Amino acid sequence: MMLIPCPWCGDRIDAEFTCGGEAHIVRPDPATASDAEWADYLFMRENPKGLHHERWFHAHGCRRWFHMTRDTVSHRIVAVYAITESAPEATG
Amino acid sequence: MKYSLWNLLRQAPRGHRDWPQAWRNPEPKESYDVIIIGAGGHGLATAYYLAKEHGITRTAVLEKGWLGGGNTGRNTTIVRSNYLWDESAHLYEHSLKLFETLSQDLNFNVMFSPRGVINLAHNEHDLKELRRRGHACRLNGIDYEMVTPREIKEIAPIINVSRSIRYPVLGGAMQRRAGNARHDAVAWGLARRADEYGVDIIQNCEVTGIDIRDGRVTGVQTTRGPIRADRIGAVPAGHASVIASMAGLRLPVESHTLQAMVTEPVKPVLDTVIMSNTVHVYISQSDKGELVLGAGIDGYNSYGQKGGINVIEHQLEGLCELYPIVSRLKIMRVWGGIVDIAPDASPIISKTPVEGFYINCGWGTGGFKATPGSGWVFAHTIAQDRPHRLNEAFNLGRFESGLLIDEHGAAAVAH
Amino acid sequence: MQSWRNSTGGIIDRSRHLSFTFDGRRLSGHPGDTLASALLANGVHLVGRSFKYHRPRGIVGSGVEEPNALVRLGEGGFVEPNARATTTELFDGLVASSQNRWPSLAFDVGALNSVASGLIPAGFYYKTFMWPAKAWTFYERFIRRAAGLGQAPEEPDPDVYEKRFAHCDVLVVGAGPAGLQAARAAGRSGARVIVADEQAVPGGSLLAEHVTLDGVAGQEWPESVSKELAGMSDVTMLTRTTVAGYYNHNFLVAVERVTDHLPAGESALPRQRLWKIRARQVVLATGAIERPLVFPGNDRPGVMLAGAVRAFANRWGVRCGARAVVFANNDSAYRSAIDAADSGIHVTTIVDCRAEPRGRLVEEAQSRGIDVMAGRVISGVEGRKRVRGVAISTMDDSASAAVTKECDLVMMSGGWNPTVHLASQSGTRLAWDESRATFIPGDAASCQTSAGAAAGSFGLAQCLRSGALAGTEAAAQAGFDGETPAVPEVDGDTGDGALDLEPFWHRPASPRDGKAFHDLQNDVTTADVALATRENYVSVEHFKRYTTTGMGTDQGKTSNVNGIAILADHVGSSIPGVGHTTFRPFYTPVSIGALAGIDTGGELYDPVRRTPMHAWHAGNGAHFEDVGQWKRPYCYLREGESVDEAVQRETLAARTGVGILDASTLGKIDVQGKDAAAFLDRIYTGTFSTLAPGRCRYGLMCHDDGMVFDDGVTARIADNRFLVSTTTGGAAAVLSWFEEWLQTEWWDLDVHVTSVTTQWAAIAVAGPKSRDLVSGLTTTDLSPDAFPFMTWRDADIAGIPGRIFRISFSGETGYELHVPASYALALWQILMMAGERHAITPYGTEAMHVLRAEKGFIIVGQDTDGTTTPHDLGMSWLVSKKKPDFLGKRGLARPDTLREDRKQLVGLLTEDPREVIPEGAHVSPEPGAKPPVPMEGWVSSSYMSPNCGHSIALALIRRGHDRMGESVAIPLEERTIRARIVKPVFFDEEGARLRG
Amino acid sequence: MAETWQRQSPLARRMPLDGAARFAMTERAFLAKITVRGKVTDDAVRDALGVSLPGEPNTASSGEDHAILWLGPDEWLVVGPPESERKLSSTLATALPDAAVIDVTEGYATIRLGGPLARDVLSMGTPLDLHPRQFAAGAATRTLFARTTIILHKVSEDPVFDIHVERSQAVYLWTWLEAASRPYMDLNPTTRSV
Ligand SMILES: Cc1cc2nc3c(=O)[nH]c(=O)nc-3n(C[C@H](O)[C@H](O)[C@H](O)COP(=O)(O)OP(=O)(O)OC[C@H]3O[C@@H](n4cnc5c(N)ncnc54)[C@H](O)[C@@H]3O)c2cc1C
Ligand SMILES: NC(=O)c1ccc[n+]([C@@H]2O[C@H](COP(=O)([O-])OP(=O)(O)OC[C@H]3O[C@@H](n4cnc5c(N)ncnc54)[C@H](O)[C@@H]3O)[C@@H](O)[C@H]2O)c1
Ligand SMILES: Cc1cc2nc3c(=O)[nH]c(=O)nc-3n(C[C@H](O)[C@H](O)[C@H](O)COP(=O)(O)O)c2cc1C
Ligand SMILES: [Zn+2]
Repeated sequence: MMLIPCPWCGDRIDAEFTCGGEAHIVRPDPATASDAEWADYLFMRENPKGLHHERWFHAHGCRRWFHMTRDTVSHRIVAVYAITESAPEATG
Repeated sequence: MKYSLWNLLRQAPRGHRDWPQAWRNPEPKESYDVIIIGAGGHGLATAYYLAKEHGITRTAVLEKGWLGGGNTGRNTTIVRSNYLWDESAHLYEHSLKLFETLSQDLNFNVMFSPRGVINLAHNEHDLKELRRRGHACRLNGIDYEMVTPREIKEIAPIINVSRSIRYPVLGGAMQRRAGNARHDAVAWGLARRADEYGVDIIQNCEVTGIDIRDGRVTGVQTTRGPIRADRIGAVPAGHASVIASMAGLRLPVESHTLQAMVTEPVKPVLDTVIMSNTVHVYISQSDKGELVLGAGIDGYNSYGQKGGINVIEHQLEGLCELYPIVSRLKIMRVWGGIVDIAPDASPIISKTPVEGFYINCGWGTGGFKATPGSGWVFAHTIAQDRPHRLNEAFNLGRFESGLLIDEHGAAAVAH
Repeated sequence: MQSWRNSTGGIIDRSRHLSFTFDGRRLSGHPGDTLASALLANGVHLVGRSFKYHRPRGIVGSGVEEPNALVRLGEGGFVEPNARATTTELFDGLVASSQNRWPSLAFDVGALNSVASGLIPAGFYYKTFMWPAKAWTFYERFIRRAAGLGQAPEEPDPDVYEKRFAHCDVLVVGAGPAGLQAARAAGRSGARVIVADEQAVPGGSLLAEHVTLDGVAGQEWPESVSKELAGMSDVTMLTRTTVAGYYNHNFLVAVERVTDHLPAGESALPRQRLWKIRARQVVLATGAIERPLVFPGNDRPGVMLAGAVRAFANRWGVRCGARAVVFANNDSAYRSAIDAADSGIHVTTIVDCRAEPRGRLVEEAQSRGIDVMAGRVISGVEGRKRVRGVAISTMDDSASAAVTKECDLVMMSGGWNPTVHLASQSGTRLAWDESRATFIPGDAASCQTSAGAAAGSFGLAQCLRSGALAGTEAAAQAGFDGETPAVPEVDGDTGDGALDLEPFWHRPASPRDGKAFHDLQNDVTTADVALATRENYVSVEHFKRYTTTGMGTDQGKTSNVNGIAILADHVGSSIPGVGHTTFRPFYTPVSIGALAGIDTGGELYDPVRRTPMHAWHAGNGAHFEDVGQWKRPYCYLREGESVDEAVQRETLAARTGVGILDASTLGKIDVQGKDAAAFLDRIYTGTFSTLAPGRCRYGLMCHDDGMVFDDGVTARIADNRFLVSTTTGGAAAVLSWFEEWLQTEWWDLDVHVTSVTTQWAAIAVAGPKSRDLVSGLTTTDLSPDAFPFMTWRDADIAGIPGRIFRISFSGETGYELHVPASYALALWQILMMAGERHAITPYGTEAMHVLRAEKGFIIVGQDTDGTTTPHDLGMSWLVSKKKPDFLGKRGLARPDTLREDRKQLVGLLTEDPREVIPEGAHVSPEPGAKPPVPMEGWVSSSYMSPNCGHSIALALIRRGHDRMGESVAIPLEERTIRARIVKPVFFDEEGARLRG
Repeated sequence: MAETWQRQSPLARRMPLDGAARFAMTERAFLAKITVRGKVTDDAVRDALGVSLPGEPNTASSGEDHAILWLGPDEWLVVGPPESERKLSSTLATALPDAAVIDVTEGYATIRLGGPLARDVLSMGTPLDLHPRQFAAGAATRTLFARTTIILHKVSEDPVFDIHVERSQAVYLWTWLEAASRPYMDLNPTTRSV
């Protein structure tokens, strides 16, 4: 049961959130994207063992989406940043 | 030495001194014809059928931990074949058939026990889904029958079929040929047989890199040094993405923790397997007496074999609803496995853009039942460099073309 | 009666007698007793039969480590199987019985297994029962009956349970000397502290010691610390509370046994309470567990842990035997021997496998007349249901050197294992400590530390000090600074806890030795280790699973380290080389009831969502169905009517008179903002920016792969405001879907979405008489010209400010009336009254389904399945070709979504108009073929239509749109139905009623 | 025709629990509740209602008639006296032209809890830390409760809590709280607030 630091509400139990999976997936231009690019966007994931940039939604709280960088093995939370921001450098 | 009652009797007075090793601990050779990554049930079955069906025995199965220690060793052992779509039904049915004679085939009792699996319906929609699946199964030659709450109560007297619970049991579907098998025995039996064929099962040997030249695999890097082979079959379950990334590929899977648990052992109270999607719990009783319980995945990517207690709580709330006598039984142990979930809840058994590199993954919460079948078709795919009819549809290309095999209905709750 | 109870000593209340029964025998004990101490006080040692061989078994330990003494407690619904006698508090009227024996504990038929034990070594079942092929299930039945320990209750549990969350700065697990000091330190700093201890009173091992701390008796000192803690407002002491699981980010789960120590039904309080604790810092002061020794016959009743014998003597005033032999490899056993002797047990001999045991303890033992036999081991035990004597021999087992000693008690001590379970669960790695021959916590994972015996300090003074330091440090880490409390002066402590231990794991067995068990509960012997080694199950995890070591209810508290050590010996490796298996929740088993809490049993399991008219439905024959969490009337049963008849009646009524349906459960989302229209254009396959205020439009939503996921009618309320309706089941998902796109992709859009599902109740009024009915309640002009199909108006409805929508899912002339929820019941009743003259008929979801199927309207989730596109549904007209993009557009352009041979929605008319095709049946081009029969589609909706006078069905059939008029076969089990493919509209194809 | 008296609140049929010394629970029917989303300035709100916007997340501000609860960075719940919702929404809509103003009066039910056991009973359902240091009077937030979502507002330190819950789940929540408190209603307060 992780303690997730919502950028708005502060530390809350993970059960209040839903995880939206990998972050920073760019939706390609549907007019020009190839089938492969579209499949890549829809389905292909890094799914890394280690640091993962991901999206979370505070469903039972402020109902805001935000970004989080978390270690998928230790569950250490390394960074939390706005949904409009790109991944912080240091956390690679 | 053959496993038999006769040999057990002969060994008894000798204190069982003469039983040989079930498998060797070979040192890795420099090269093999085929390397299988992952000594789970699927990897071992692949090696076994490569030898048995295709005469390929210069095979190494590389395992980063101990053989059978992945999801094969931590699943709730449900085996059934009543899937919705033809592609899945045929594949799982093939596997179920192999299970039916696996003990004899391997000369290792895997305790396949066709004690029946019931899927419960708790609302009209569930009933519709089960009926649809039932019609499909019948036409696919897979046994399947709808059962009424009364019949379910007769089969499993501990269930509560009262209409007054939150989600009453409105009916169910039963596959009588389905049931359980002993998870460890499946891995061990396959390992022993593959080893007999000369397959090298190399434990504590983690693959850390995949060597590719001109778009073809040439071997792997491991914690025990490089090993060469021009055909590599990866069967790493929860670690599929990790292996794929070594070959420069991304996969349409995400790794999640799936938990299971056992109660303290009690005398038999349940002789069948019962699953419920709506109430999110499934139950069976092992031969040792523990109730083996499972539910859904934790909702975020994880490579930790440990999940949250909230999932367990919710599952047990449902369990108490359906089986009120369990309330005073105690949970003895809870564990987790890392499952690789594909968007359509169907596996990927496929060639890849890298020549000689084959991938078998995406079994998610339900691949134990497919162990022999998956190995069988994957061996074929590797040996012939093309898929077998049974796994043709389970290719990577389907994500690009859009022909997914959506088994969420039949696979929703883990099993 | 209690002939083994001393007249003084211990912390029990001799002035009161508690009566209890064991296997029907009436016995007595005192407050403060556990079931085990009371049994022993009555001279009862034989308490159970072992798992596999059904060997007689006695009490081994005095706490949670107990592997053998598992009993069944209580009667009827209160039955609890597999309860440890050593941790069960005695109360008046307690009923206990032994398990896993038939017909009786003394004479157990299952003991035949013992005779055949040569045939059933570890893993024997993998090697046999394979012929004939189908026979396994036959054998399995017997194996299943023989296995399992206790018997499950047969009745539902009458008790209630409770769960709660808690938060603290410092959680201290264990209230022994280390834990109490830690709690004191943290408490004094002002931090919020929870101390949890599994025992009934704080004190831990101090309760079993004869020492003084600052002049206070060790058995009383804990009480004085508790008093101090009780005076601190932010400190909570939880006794009878086991911390059972350690989860991510310092989230721990503990079970408090609130009323288990009381007679059934005596208290209104919950039986158990599950604490879910988030702690900033955790101090693990969980103590240590003594290790048994492995020797032949070490499972006989009367063979006990030395420390347990000492505890029974010191804490409960009970002598575990008359004549004892001690078997030891370390000094702590001497303290136990001395205290046992002091309690009146005749301790004759200490068999010490160390060559030269020496020191003050040895002298003190000798001074009590105890014979110390150095360099010796116990090589055999006599007696079956109780120890009668032991054989003692040299290490290398020269049989000639063996002597026998009579005794009825063997006290063994193989050293101590720090209780590292929680530390390991938290992610702390364990390190092998050679001098103490045990695993201790290595560098602690974050925000957590171990103290006292749990950290490997076995001396009392060190435990007190390490606890105080740990508590101070934990508080400081949590932001509370305080002074470290002084360490009390200890008197009577017999040293620094150095064990001077020489490991003794086992002696290579010879067949005549008999069984030597390292795992008592699962009946695993040294011979099994040898077999596992021979067969190469030598990874510690294979070893565990092959032999089942540590897989019992005690999870190997006394067996794991011995098992690992013996394995290491066999494979010629070291103990750290072999490693240990994974520690997992729960530390001790946790009842399912406690984990479920009150969130079980009907409504409490999952919310029942009710519409404002629910009570009316319930009072008027509604037969409810669950749709998600909602309860919806499926139909309203009149007296003597079947469900089918009711549905037919309601369906007919809605097309001949007027029907009303409670449509309040449909999702409603208020979408507003400057970019609301642009937003909906991206969400829906169709276009909404062109919709005029006051008008409504039906739309489909797809995921970005092009598959339909929800549908509904959207009304434009104002230029910048829409009301989107969704399916009942999809409401929450659609709202989240909107939020996700708005926040994560389209944050430039000025749009806000808010659920108003429960703000508005909705009543659908359908039927030729609907206009007549509704116009009587409103001044709004309902004539088709003034108020055409697919428009809406603000309106006063029967005095209620609401909205009228001219929309219809039934395909009938009709209106949807939206009013604020609190008025909905009143409106419903007004409609029922006003509609009397038209024989108004409330109809349920099933009639609604039939009505819409007559019109060929789809239900997402029934006529679609996650692989269905709008084109498959024949709804290409709803898919904009002009918009540059919308969710799903690109997905629909993939090769397999463009194929012409996809399954497409069509209607089916059976040859026999009375025949209703079973829903879910499949269409086959070769119905008579042998399985696998090819399939080319399936029937998604199928009903008898009273309005058409024949059955109707919707189906998704391969290339269906091109196959109009074709006859297809639907093979069922016993017959094949023939049907004709038609357009999926069966009634009022032109929509005259809709628009009229 | 429908009259005001025919309005029915979701918990109209429930008897208030009056264990005032320990745990009390009652419905506050028909409170006006308005969701405000979007660009909102403190001045505009203060001008309209005489109450300022809560400055911090997880807090509420209260005036004589109105309370404003912070629910998210662009979301507030304005609570006013019964029967005032029409007026309140139009006041707000006028005052806040760039915001979305949605009347949710009927969409939520409100339950008021009080008594020394209130915090304990709440802790059985919510993972929030309700220690007065963490959740003082004036605190408010949306949070998880058992199997539903609630908006929790600590009205005063006595303590008094208001819970706003989606109307269709009001009976569930009420039933749940009643069951959770039942063992304690005939006893001295024995649970511990942690
Ligand atoms: C709790 C739980 C319950 C389940 N219940 C059921 C059920 O009832 N019925 C059912 O059909 N299915 C069930 N499943 C799913 C099932 O267990 C899996 O689908 C199946 O066992 C997968 O088998 P496998 O051989 O592919 O994977 P695994 O057994 O996981 O084997 C993969 C192996 O690859 C190894 N590996 C990974 N990376 C490397 C590397 N870099 N180098 C070397 N080796 C590597 C791993 O160590 C592992 O041993 C359950 C799963 C879980 C976790
Ligand atoms: N050399 C020896 O003979 C020897 C060996 C070991 C210990 N000891 C003595 O034991 C004492 C150790 O003191 P301590 O305070 O470290 O330990 P302790 O054993 O006195 O106290 C530990 C307490 O924690 C409880 N506990 C353990 N796990 C728990 C859990 N998961 N949840 C709740 N409660 C739990 C136990 O029931 C016990 O009450 C010292 O007096 C030491 O001298 C002596
Ligand atoms: C079907 C099944 C039955 C199990 N039964 C037991 C059991 O009786 N006792 C036990 O301690 N563990 C049991 N386990 C759990 C294992 O001990 C172990 O937790 C699991 O294999 C995962 O491995 P790990 O905990 O070592 O990571 C069982 C596991 C499975 C899959
Ligand atoms: Zn938040």
